[in-house]
Amino acid sequence: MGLLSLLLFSPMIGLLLISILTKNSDHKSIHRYAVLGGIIPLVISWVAYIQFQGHNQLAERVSWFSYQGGQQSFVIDYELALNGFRLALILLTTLIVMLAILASVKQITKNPRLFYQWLFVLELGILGVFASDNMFLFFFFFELTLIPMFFLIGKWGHVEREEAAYKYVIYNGLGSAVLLIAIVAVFAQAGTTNFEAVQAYMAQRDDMAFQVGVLIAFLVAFGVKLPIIPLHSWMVSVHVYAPPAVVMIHAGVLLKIGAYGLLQFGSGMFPDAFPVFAVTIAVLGLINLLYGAFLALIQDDLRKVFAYASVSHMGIILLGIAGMNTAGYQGAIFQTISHGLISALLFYLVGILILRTGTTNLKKLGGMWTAAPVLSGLFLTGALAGLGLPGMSGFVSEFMAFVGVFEQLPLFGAVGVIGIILTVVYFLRAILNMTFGDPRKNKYEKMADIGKGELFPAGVLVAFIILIGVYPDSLSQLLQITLETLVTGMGG
Amino acid sequence: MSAVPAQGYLILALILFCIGLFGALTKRNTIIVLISIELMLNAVNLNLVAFSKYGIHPNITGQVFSLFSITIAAAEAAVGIAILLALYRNRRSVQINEMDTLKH
Amino acid sequence: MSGEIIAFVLLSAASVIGALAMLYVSKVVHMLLSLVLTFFSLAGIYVLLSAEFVAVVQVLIYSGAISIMMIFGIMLTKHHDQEKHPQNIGRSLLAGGGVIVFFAAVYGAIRKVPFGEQATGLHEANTEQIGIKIFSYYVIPFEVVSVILLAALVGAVVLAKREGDDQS
Amino acid sequence: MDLETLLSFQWGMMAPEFTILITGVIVSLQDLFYGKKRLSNWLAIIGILLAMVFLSAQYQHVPVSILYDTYVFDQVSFFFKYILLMGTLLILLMTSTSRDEETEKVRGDFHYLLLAALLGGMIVVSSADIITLYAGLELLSISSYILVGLRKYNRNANEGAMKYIITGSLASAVTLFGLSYIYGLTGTTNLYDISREMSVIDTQLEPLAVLGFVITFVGLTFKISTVPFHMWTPDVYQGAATPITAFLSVVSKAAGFLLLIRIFVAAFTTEPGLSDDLTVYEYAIGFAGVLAAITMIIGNTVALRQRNMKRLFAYSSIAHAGYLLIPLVALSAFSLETIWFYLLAYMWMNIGAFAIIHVLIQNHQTEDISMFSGLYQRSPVLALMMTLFLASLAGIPATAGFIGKFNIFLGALSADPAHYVLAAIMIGTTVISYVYYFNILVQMYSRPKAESSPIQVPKALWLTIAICAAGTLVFGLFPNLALQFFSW
Amino acid sequence: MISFAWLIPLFPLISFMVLILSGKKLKNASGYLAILLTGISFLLTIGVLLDLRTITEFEVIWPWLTVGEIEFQAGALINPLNGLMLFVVSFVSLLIHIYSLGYMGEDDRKSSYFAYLSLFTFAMLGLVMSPNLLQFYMFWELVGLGSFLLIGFYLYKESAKKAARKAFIMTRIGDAGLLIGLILLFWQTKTLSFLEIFQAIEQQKLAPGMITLIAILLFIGAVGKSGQFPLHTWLPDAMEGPTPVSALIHAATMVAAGVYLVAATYPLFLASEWALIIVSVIGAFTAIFAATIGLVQDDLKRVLAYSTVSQLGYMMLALGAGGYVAGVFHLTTHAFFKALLFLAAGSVIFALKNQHIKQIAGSGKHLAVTKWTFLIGTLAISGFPLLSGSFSKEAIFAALLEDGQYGLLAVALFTAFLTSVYMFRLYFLVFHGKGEDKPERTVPLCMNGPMVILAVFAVIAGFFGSQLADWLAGGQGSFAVLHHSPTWLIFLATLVSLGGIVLAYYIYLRKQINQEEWKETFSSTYTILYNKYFIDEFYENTILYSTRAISYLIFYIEKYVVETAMAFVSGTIKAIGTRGSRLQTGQVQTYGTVALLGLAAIVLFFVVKGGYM
Repeated sequence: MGLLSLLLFSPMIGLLLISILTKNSDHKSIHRYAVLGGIIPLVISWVAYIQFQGHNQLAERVSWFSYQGGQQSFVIDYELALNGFRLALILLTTLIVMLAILASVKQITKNPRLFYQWLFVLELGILGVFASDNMFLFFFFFELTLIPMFFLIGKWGHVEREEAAYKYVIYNGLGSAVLLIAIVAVFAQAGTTNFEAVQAYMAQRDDMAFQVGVLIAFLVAFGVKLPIIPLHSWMVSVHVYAPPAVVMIHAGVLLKIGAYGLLQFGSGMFPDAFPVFAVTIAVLGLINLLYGAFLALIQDDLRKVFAYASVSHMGIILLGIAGMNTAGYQGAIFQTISHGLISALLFYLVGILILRTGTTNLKKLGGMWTAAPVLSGLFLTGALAGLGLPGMSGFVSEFMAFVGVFEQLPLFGAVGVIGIILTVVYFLRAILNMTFGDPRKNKYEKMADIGKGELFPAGVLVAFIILIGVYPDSLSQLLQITLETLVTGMGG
Repeated sequence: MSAVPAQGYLILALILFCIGLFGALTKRNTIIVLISIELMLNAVNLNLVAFSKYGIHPNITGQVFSLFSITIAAAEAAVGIAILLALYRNRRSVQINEMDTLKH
Repeated sequence: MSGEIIAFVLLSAASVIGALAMLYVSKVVHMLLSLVLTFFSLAGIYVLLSAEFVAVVQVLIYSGAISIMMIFGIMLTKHHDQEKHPQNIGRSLLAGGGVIVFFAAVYGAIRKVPFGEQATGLHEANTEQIGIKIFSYYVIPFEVVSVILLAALVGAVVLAKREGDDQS
Repeated sequence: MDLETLLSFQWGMMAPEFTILITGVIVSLQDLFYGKKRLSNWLAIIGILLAMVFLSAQYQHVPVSILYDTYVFDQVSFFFKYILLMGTLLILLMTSTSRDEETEKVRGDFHYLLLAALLGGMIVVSSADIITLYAGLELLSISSYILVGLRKYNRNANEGAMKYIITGSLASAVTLFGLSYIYGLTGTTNLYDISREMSVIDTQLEPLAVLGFVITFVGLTFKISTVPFHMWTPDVYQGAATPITAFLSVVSKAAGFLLLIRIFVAAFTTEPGLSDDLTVYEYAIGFAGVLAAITMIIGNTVALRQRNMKRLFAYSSIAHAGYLLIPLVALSAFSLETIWFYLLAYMWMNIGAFAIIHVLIQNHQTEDISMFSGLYQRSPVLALMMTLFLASLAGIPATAGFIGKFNIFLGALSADPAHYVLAAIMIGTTVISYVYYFNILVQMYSRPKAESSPIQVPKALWLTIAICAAGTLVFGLFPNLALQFFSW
Repeated sequence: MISFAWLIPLFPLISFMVLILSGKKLKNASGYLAILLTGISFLLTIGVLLDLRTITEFEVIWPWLTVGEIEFQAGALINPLNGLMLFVVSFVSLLIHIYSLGYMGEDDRKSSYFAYLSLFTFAMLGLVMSPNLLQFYMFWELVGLGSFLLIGFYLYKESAKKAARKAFIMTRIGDAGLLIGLILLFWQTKTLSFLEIFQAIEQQKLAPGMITLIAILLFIGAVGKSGQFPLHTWLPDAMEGPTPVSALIHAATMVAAGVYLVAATYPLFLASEWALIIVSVIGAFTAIFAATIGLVQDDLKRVLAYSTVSQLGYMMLALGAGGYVAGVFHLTTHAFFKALLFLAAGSVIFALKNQHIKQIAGSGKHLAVTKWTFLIGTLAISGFPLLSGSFSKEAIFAALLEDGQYGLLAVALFTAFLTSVYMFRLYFLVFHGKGEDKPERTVPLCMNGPMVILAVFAVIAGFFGSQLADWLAGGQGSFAVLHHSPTWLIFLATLVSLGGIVLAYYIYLRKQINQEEWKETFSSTYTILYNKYFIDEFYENTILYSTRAISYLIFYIEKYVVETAMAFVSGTIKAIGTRGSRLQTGQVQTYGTVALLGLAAIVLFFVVKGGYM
């Protein structure tokens, strides 16, 4: 078993540890083993990072199954391979899952054993999505995330959790349905699902209509995941009703599958046809950016604000992709990573806030800073990162995305910049209303500030956000070869 | 030799089949429904026998087939009646429209 | 020659009348009896079609066994049962419409189908031919039918048997 | 025919059928004279195992036919017999320690009839002659009718059986009507001969060919419970005892599909069947696509409203039949493989699910979905297994159901022209099906438990569940095991 | 020394990080730590300045972000302009750190305050030594952050919250323009480095229209930051912050960054006539516009704020009229005297705990040092001869004259008059008169010291005009010339300045002209001026209102269109299910009928399709 497979299946260790060594009632040891189970993939993923930096091509291929149909044979292999983008996402995943586990230690009191079991299955699915080197395997793991998420939302969420869970399942089910159609359509033509092989096949086949059709399907499929307006309503419900620890993973990593997929499937496999969609994606991106921003402006629930902020931020990813050039793609990728970190941070803090006050209603909150300065400061930090303050990761990604889109579509870029003004407005509105103002208005005057132990996950996230913001080359070096592949369809 | 065209038999069979079908779908008494189905099977047999004489490649197989069909139909009818008796014992009714506890 | 036609016309008329009567009489027993007429007429038509053995079997099984069984069935259940006009008229109309459409379509399709020569050898040792066929080609179905009959027998006994301890 | 010819056939190839037949006879005699219920069960299980051993000996055997091509042993029959035997075996295991009194009374008959139905199925699978096929089909059907009605003091069972036999006879009359046209057209009942005749058919006979095709097909939709002959399914499934329901949904359906394949693929796909160089199959199969679409939609949407688990699974089974029609519509080199694999997967997941439902019904005396409430607290393993089966039914990866659906998909989209609409409907309705499958999951994991008493699961049932779970997982993760097994 | 220039901003950064991470542990030590580290920066700056006499340009860069073949860099660029700015920033910042020691002495969030102040200093220092526009933009935003945090420092006050938010948002609007401009510039020149951009412009690689567009976009950024019309409204509100902050950020440094931006990218503006015209017109308009508002405001700091806006308008006006040196010169002198004025105002507020000039009327006279330093500042800003303001203003007038902008010159002169009026209004009202309120506390030395130092600079800075021109010319080249006015203009300017003082004297000190009467006479004008031309209300009712309207529009779209579409789909599915389920009547004959209808339909279809009938 190669390192990648080890990494991919390492969440199973945690799952087994919890399943075998703990009993339902023993919450303490469940949490302990969960943390241990979260650390294992984290460590392995960093080992993989070091290996990768040492120019070790991490790739695995085992033949899996195949069909013989007439003249053509259809082969599906178990193929894992890393590139910079995937590695970055994997590191993000293991990190955020780890932090989500830490967050859950306090937040999940109901049946934590089952919770962690599902969480590890979810992690397995996400890692699989990012590690797989062919469409089938991608889909395999993509769909695998459905059930764990369904439970994590539906069982441990708040208020309308089950509706949210069903919404999640239906929307994502439909998205993956469309994805499956497209994947199989490509597979039926090419006889392989390997990304590179498909790309090579499509290049020599030169069937524009087919490629465009398949790309539309991909756009819809990943548009649900990303989400693209108007396929977003599930995502808002999930943000609002899922437990914050799960939203950390959901907003931090799961949504990123959409961006990853769009890049990997779109420009990774159809570099010739993908630019046809530049304007479409730019329009969608703009709509996302502005729609999300305007809605975030008037929400009364902090989680809704963050949810629509996510919608808005995904617009920037789309705009970056619409640039169809290195800068744009890199911006999109950076935004992917950066938004992952930021939303994980924000929802980590939301989780803490809920533990303290039991509400995220902005009308009920106010003047929190006096009682809880560190928590408030962290909220402000998160918001500043979200609104693209230089020195934090959000800025770098927004900047590159806009640089990218400006090359061909300056007008879209210019309108998009309006969106980033709105970003400031809604983030400050929400955060300042909550943290600033008269402390006497704060019903939770005696709320405890963030504890020492709770500080660690937030600190780690802030550190990464600032690291990328201050020295973006730490991430971008990793991506260059991938980007070359995406833009030119060559190399790699 | 015969002046009766093959179509004659086929159309007769079709008519009987249709009547049987209509009876099976509209009659109230379960026994009549069962016997209507037997009528349909009869129509099939007529078809088979007619084809064994007038078909594209007429041969004896059609008659053999119809024999099998008759036999099996008898078995089916017997089972049908048996089930009906069991049902009647529980419900005191042979009205087919009263069998509707299982629905939706 | 024309005798055959006359026979065909009479027999087919009888069978159709029998079948139609089944639809329109109101007493269940009468329905059954009118169908017996149909079964008999069909046996006659089988004879016209050089299928003497089938005709005999038809008489034995349909007009005999099955009809008797059905009459038993009626007697064991509500034998005074009268068929009322269907309450569910809409569905009956639909069924009627469906039947008519089906009839018209199939009729349209088979109306013009040309058939070639007719078999001539069917009369000769009809039963033997059938026997040979069954015991050379259709041994397996023959055996299977025996299993079917056995199963039906067992099933009918199990289902219809009234168990002493249960008289409620 | 002299004895020599008769003996020249390789009767040995029929060993599995004979084994089942003999087992059936032994079981019924045993029941008649000794009446040891438990023994019947073990006898039947041993018989099936023996038959499977005999069958296994035929692996990679060259195709053989006996009795003038009326009965064949080829690859297809081999694999489908495997499903039938395995499915029946699992169901027998499932019932071996039944605590259901009603079933207990008729246990001996139950085994005998089940074996008879199995025999019918095996004959259907192997026969290459319409008469044999019909006889086998009726053996299967009549045994099934009785099996459904076997709980004769149960009103639902009576009603189910009655509906079953009425619809079934109606359907078999329709089927026969269609078959009679096919016979008339070709003058033969042998499928190979039919196929030969079809290739030299006169254009004027085209109506007859098409009618024969269409009417027969519609008649046979009864067996596989697709539109338009699908409506009996929920009523009968609800009325029948749970193991019987499982039998109907898996074994009987598998036989039905093979029947369709045998008749239509063997008989109607020789070129050129019709005037414009299309085979009859290509000309007419389009409507099956429409039927498949309607079936999938009806099955999945109506299932949304069900609270009775057996009805729910009946509609689910209708929907699955709809999926399975797609490979027939998009006929290609691996349609057969696809159908087989799906039926195999369906066997594991559906019998597994029914086994759990069976346990719960016996524990709760209700068939309502609420019987799943809090299953996770009461029996985590059972809940986990059910999750696996439901995931597989819903087509979630890492289960056999997913690979099965993927195969169907691949078939539909690699056909020429690709059936995008059908694929889209299939996958869309699959998503709808998530709702009702996941509803059960919610019941199991998120609802308070209905009763606190521990669930009693007989050992043999554990065996069924374990085998099914293993099958679902193994074939989901390593589909090549089955796919390579299939293409010997 | 100059090669270590890049270290300069790092010390405040260290200060920021230490203070923010230590939380409340470093109570009193926090101020000293911040002063120490800022002091080191200041010393380094001096060292750099000394080196700059010989080396006119120094650049150090590192790769920062690789994007395919493009590489964005970070580093430090030291040229005379940057050096000057470094000096101004580190010097004023140091003084204000010291001043704050006293001013913020009793606040228990002192360490946060110093942390923010350090953060701001870091950002401002980084800003003025950016070698490229990207880095410039980043620090530009960061100074905005510092400003935001400090404006909102009294976070329990609703008004502070609003002001902070407003500042951030309004400047962000300008920033958006800047961002667009710099990205456009990037795609035109494939670089963001100042030096390479200037080369590209010299080689005329850019279309003239594009240059104008880019220049205007950059200028929008400057407008936002420097509180120019129409994005000026945040600056007066920003006075919610502690007064030293107003002195540092909203008078001396950050708001001047807009001017610095225009100066730093001056070749770009020079290449476009229209851009220059727009800069000068906006500058002139803002100058007079803010001055008129300043005339009637009653809040001590607000008057100063409008004065700042007005003076920044001056600088823009100068730059727009080709007065590069004049603009930078005025920037420098303004930094000193306006910081001084704010600090003095801060002492008043510190001592009297009130900043409404009518309520504290005359009480300022008890604070001797404050009174005199404030007077020096007032004289300097009013252009009193031989004080720094007079020299820099005169340079501006000269530049205008040279450029032939007579209309603008007239505006500038009138504004100078108004400036004297409102500044002396302030002075007379606060420091002369009855003065009943005794100060509650005395102003400590650490506050007076910086004021005195600044006062010295406010006096003498004006004499270095020509040196400054030479200094700047060393780096930039041809456009760095100091224009000299003809004598009549000097005379006129002095007259205007003195006239304003005299008018104020008569109105506010001698009260010979009854201001209440004027208010009556020009009541509508007064109302307009007092309410700042209703600009805030205008924005409230147009932009904010329409934004909210769009939000609600989308909200309803979301609620009705998106949700309805969803409900429709799920409703359809459920309806099919319901229909299907209702069809399942339990009547077996219905089942048969359905099958028959299906069969009939299919057969009919094929019969019709085949044309058999």
